[in-house]
Amino acid sequence: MQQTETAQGYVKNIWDTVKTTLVGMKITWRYMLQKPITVQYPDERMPIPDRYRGIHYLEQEKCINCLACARACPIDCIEMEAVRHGKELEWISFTLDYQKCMFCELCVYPCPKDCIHMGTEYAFVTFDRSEFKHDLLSFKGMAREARIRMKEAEAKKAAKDAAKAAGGGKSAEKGGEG
Amino acid sequence: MDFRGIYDRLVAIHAPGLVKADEPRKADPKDKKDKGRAGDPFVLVEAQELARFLESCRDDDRLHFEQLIDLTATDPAKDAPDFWIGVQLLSLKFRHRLAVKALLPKSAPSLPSTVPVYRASQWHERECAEMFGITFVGHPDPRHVLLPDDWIGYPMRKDYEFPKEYHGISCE
Amino acid sequence: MANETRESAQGSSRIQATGPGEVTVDIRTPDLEINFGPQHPATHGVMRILMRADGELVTGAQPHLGYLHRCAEKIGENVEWLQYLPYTDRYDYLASMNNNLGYSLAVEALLGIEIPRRATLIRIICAELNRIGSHLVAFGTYGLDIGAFTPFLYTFREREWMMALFEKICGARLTYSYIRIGGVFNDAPPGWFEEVARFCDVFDEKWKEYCDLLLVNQIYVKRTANVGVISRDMALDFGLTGPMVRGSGIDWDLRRDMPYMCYGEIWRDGAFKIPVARGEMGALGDCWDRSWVRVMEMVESTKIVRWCLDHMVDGPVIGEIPKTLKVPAGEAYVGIENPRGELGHYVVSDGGKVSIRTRVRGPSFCNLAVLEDVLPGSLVGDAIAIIGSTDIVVGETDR
Amino acid sequence: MSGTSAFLEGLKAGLGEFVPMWALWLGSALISVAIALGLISLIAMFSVWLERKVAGHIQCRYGPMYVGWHGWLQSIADGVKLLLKEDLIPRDADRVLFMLAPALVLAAIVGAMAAYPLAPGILFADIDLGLFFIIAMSSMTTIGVVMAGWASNSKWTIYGSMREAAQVVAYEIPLGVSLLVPVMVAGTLNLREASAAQADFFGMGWFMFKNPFMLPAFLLFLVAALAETKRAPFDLPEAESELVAGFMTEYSGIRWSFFFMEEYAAMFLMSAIGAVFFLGGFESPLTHLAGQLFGRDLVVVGAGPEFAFTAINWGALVYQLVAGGTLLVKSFLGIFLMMWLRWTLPRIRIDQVMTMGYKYLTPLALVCVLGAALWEAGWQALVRS
Repeated sequence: MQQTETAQGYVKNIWDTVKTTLVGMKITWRYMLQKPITVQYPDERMPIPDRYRGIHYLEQEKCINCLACARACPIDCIEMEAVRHGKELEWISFTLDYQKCMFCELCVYPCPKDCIHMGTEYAFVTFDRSEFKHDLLSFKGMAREARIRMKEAEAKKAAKDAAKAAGGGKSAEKGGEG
Repeated sequence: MDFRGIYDRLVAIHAPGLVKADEPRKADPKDKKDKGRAGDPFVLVEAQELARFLESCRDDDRLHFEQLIDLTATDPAKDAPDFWIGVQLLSLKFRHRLAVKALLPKSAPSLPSTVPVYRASQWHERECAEMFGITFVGHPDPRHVLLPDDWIGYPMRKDYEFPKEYHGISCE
Repeated sequence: MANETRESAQGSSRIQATGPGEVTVDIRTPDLEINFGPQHPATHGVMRILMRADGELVTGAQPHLGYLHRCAEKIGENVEWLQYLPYTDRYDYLASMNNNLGYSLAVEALLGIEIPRRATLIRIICAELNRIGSHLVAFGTYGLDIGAFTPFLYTFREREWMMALFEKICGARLTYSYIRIGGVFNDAPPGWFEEVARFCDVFDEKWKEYCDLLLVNQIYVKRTANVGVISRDMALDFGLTGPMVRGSGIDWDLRRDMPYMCYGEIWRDGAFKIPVARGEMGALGDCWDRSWVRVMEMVESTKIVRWCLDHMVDGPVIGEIPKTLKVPAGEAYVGIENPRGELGHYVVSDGGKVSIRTRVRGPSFCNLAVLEDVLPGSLVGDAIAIIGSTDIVVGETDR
Repeated sequence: MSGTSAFLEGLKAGLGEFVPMWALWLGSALISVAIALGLISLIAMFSVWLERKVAGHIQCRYGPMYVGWHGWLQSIADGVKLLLKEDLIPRDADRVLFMLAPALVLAAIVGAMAAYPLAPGILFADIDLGLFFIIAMSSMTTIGVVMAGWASNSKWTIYGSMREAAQVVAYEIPLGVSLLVPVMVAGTLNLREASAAQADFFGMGWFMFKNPFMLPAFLLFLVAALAETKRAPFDLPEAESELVAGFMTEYSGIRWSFFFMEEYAAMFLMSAIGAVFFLGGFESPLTHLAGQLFGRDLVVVGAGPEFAFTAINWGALVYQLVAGGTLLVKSFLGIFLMMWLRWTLPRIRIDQVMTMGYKYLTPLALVCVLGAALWEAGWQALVRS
């Protein structure tokens, strides 16, 4: 449509324009009659693959509070706190700041117990910024099993000590203490 | 041409400012302190001669470095005396690369601009200037490129102190 | 050069006295200064171009960057080698896989380690798929800049599939962090390779459609041919790379000319070609040539993917990498062929856990510099076409 | 005599001396304006919905789906939203012109609507210069657009309005000239009469088939109409990727929606003109059939001076509805064609728009007129001999 020198070019210009327009219209017409490929989002959702990197979830029973994930995190958004009672842990917090988190999955790989995972939940919406600091713990304090195990371990230890005291007969006071 | 060939050619044409070649080497088993050097070989040149060196690299018909791919600076450590100026040259004709490195004293960070040789270095030099505080003498457009015009300090230096606030916006 | 153009553009409106009794009249009107961006539909992000215009004629342009500057290089000096990986996703966010690859290759060059072959092949598949995705965006949004809305959504339809493929293999849709130092994060899930093959088959049909709908459309041709011509010398002088340099008729592709990974092997097998513009619709190096190169590169990428699928081997996907990585002292520069050009990573290590310099040579940054020279003398509508044809990702120009 | 004045005469006769004639005129004028405005709103709403659906399906997506069946109430929801939005006027804008511009645009298109025949017997105004009137009124909108661009005091808007002015001036010529071809065949500028002239061949005697130069003239008209209504590929005044939103960059809320209504109403009018002058207007086999079955005239004008109309032929109402519906369907087909083109083609550059207008469309349209005139003359000679 510009700088046409020859009559031939003039006609060719018109011809090309009409032809390519019709070709394009044919393509769009074909698609208009097809079923759309989109889904109506909140009602239907696309399937989420297994490896999806969404909001984390923690297998708290397995976690040993080793801080490997927190160290691996490039932006230090994982913070955890737990009190150790012998072998058992009393959980206080395990927070992930989703304002910072960039879902890189680097925290998942170094875990020795394979207990932190990326979940499939992705829509994490809130009106308050502080809620983005998400606590991954499913319970605070100690698990019932852990408590039982601790009790058992203590009892065992006490029994052992008692046995030792009885066997050795050295210190009756110590046995009494346990 | 491989690196040796390029270096020999540079020596043969008396490229201005050429100091030496630095090639990766294995750690010396006898010397405990020597860790060796990994990575790519490069040639070391004098910073003040850098532009002329690049010109001879570009114009030599055996080297034929048509393109300057990258020009950057490095601040190796807080207490290091020098900046490193690193240049990557590329020859499309002979399919070879050359890494050029120049040491620029931190006390006088100024060197002639390479823009007359390669226009590609125009923005790279602007970036270096604002990030490291290196003056490229003769640069046609020495404004900031990435940082705001009123930015204080040279962020890519190792001794850079992060600002507490910027125009009232807290950076904490 | 901008000044010269401005002078010549305005020279015509100056009525010069030619003899005695005449006076010189200056009927120049002041140029309009337009702030093109940072919030503008055609800047592909937040970039600002200060344009001077004489009516519809652009007489000067000055790109202003930095609106998306996120200190990627400084961060590189403060986090560990492995931890920097997610940040590489974020400069060229349309081709994250390629960024991961470039960084990983640079660190591996320092480490001097061997990558398992399966990992290499998966890397190439991912990088090429991502090249397709990136060019789809480039082509689609270019159509959008020109004013065609529909091809944009068609290209995004295919890109959506590509992203779904990546979602299956690594769990993310845009910032993959999948290719890591030493290999790739995890092996492909079952059935993934078959789906990739299916994607390639479908794509072979679809790209012809884009050509019919947009690339050869007469309006598109007229809008892009002879517009924004970048000559050979200019392309070399400005250090342009990738489709920009191939669009100027220079036969150069790092995958063939400086092969990394096993691209050399694929090239020797004759699996792919390098599309180089021939100036079919107008002057060599115009916008049409660049968009043509991009479309053709997508086709070649599917061939590379097919080759890798055919030659896939079993085995591990990641080499032996210690948990806290210490990289031997030294420096390395590795440039790879990103969808936008040569993405260079210049890494310097002093033998520690943290690099002392991570330099990113973003192709968009270098390709953008040419605008200052190309824009003056074009129309405002052309300016958009030219900016679009450089296919910049602002995340990469600003890093 | 036009329908309205016949009706008014009848009313006057009926109401006798109670109401003065000027009040009747004024009342009917106000009612007409209200109907025209309502019609424009309805057309705009339906067109917006249609546009979104067409665009959606062309692009493999659904378009609006939630408000009503397939989102058919979406436009109403949007309209309510636009009404409730904050009315923004930029600080440095020329307030008077800024507020006047959308009103002027809307007023011009409402005025143009007056010549649109709802049905052969139901008209706002049966203007003998109907076609001329519509084109003149719809190019009035350009003044509003230029005004908007200037008053906004923004560089993007001034670009938009500059382009609009240049473009409309360039395309008025081929538009008018290409319409000369059917006008020549019809021998009238009146829309109703032009439509009636195509009633032969069982309602298929469309001008399109009556002259070999009609098809190229129609294509030229189509292109010129696209440019005239600022539709893609000629949407340079808006050019959302270049000029943000062109002349309406600074507008929001209800003022912005006026521009939108104008755009769709102008599209509708252009399509209607095309339908009337090329594609048979009211006429189709169905209309023909309805006319045969129920009679055509709505008002059977009596003979006596006391009673201007003696009876209303209610059966003819069916015919009127069918005829009006036919035109409406044809107009919307035209709108659909415009949408289809919009979602297929890229945008032309401004100098190419000018080149196309002056170097391609105008000469070609002139050739068409010449050819059609020669053909008509030859045909007439043939018939006579």
